[in-house]
Amino acid sequence: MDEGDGEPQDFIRICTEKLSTEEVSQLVVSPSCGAVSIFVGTTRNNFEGKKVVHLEYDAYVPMAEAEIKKILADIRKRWPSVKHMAVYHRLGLVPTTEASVVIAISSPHRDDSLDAVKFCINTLKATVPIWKKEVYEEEGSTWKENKECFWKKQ
Amino acid sequence: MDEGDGEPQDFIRICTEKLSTEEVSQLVVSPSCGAVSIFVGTTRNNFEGKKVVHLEYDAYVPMAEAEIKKILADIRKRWPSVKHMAVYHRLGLVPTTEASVVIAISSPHRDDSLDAVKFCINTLKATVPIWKKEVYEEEGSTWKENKECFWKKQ
Amino acid sequence: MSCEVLVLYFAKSSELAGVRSENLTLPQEVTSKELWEKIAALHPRLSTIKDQVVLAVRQEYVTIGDDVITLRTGDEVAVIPPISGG
Amino acid sequence: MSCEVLVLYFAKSSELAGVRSENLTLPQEVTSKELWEKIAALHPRLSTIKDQVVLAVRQEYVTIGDDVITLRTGDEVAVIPPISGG
Repeated sequence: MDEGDGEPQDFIRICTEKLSTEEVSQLVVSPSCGAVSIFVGTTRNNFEGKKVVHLEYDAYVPMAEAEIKKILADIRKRWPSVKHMAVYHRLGLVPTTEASVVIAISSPHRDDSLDAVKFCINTLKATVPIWKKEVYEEEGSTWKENKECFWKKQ
Repeated sequence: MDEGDGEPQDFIRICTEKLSTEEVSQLVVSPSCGAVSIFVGTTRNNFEGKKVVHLEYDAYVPMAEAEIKKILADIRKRWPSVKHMAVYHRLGLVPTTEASVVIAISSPHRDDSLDAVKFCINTLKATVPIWKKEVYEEEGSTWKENKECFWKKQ
Repeated sequence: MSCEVLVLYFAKSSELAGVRSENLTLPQEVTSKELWEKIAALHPRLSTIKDQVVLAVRQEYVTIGDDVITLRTGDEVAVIPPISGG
Repeated sequence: MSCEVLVLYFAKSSELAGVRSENLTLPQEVTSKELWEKIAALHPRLSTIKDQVVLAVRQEYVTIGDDVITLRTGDEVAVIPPISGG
């Protein structure tokens, strides 16, 4: 069924540059696939009524890349039809409304890539060592904590 | 919770121009939303071993727009937190690997837009009067039929 | 009483009918089954898709059956083969 | 027997420790609880996150408890506060 698009590929990038949804989605397009599903996490401008001016991301980069690799390996086991996958995460200062994360996955049929994208972002939030600090207009800042973080006491 | 991004908006377009994932996703970005979920339907290069050279889309345009509007209204009832929605469908000749449909939905939290995108593409395939013809390299062409088409005998 | 409606054909139904659209004079009160039979009589090749087709009247789906449709001059009727958008 | 490891601090743990990384001399055999206590003794402000933290040893998560870790000179240990990526 594969016509000239070779082996499944994974693309992982953790960088400070602005993320392009187009660029990340183009990475996973495949002539044998009818579906590309994409999730874009964008930075919100408010939290509990406080205005957020920007966000700042920190990461344990080599471990974050290793944990993302584990997620993608797990996806290949759960959804063997998945073709290409790309996970891009931005670090440093991210203005509100810009993307902090872009995940794109291609598959011959849409259910697999839709479900795999959902699994990928849910697991990323639980296991990948990346941290977000909200900086507020009024005063101060907060390091956020994902409710999905796997060792957090519920 | 909404900071400067006004009322929820719907964007529907049926056109012959090449679709841009970036453009469609930008339409739905909102400062009050942390999530944009996107589905891109791309044209495959093969069907049962036959090489597809291109696809040709026909539509009953005003009714297709009306049916998409019904889907979006339904999504607003099922997922009231959904913010902006965009559904772009391409018509005419579409080369393989290019997008035939792009759906983008924003929401404050990711589960709503992820689930809404899945519902949107599933329902679009069942109810929106658009038709796809695969043109094969070897010979002939076929009008495809979605298995989701609501009146099709199973 | 009859009226003049615009009948539209798409995709396979257009290929079989050999036409994209035409004006037809039809009764004002008609079941969807009678409506389909009148259209299929004009374009016999359409009979090959008779089990897969629905109609749209004024851009709303109407499955083929015994429900009575009220038509008015200027109405749009469409012959809708199985869809394949997305 | 002791060895020299590189200890990394991120996000809130870096703010509390006042440092991004440092070399520490640590025992070769140590439970993760003892490892955390040695680090927290050097940076008392870290105790405010003691119930929320895990460690990473050679880039693999280690929850704080009684399991024994074997360290070697040159190993990377990280103090990992609750994550918030995505």
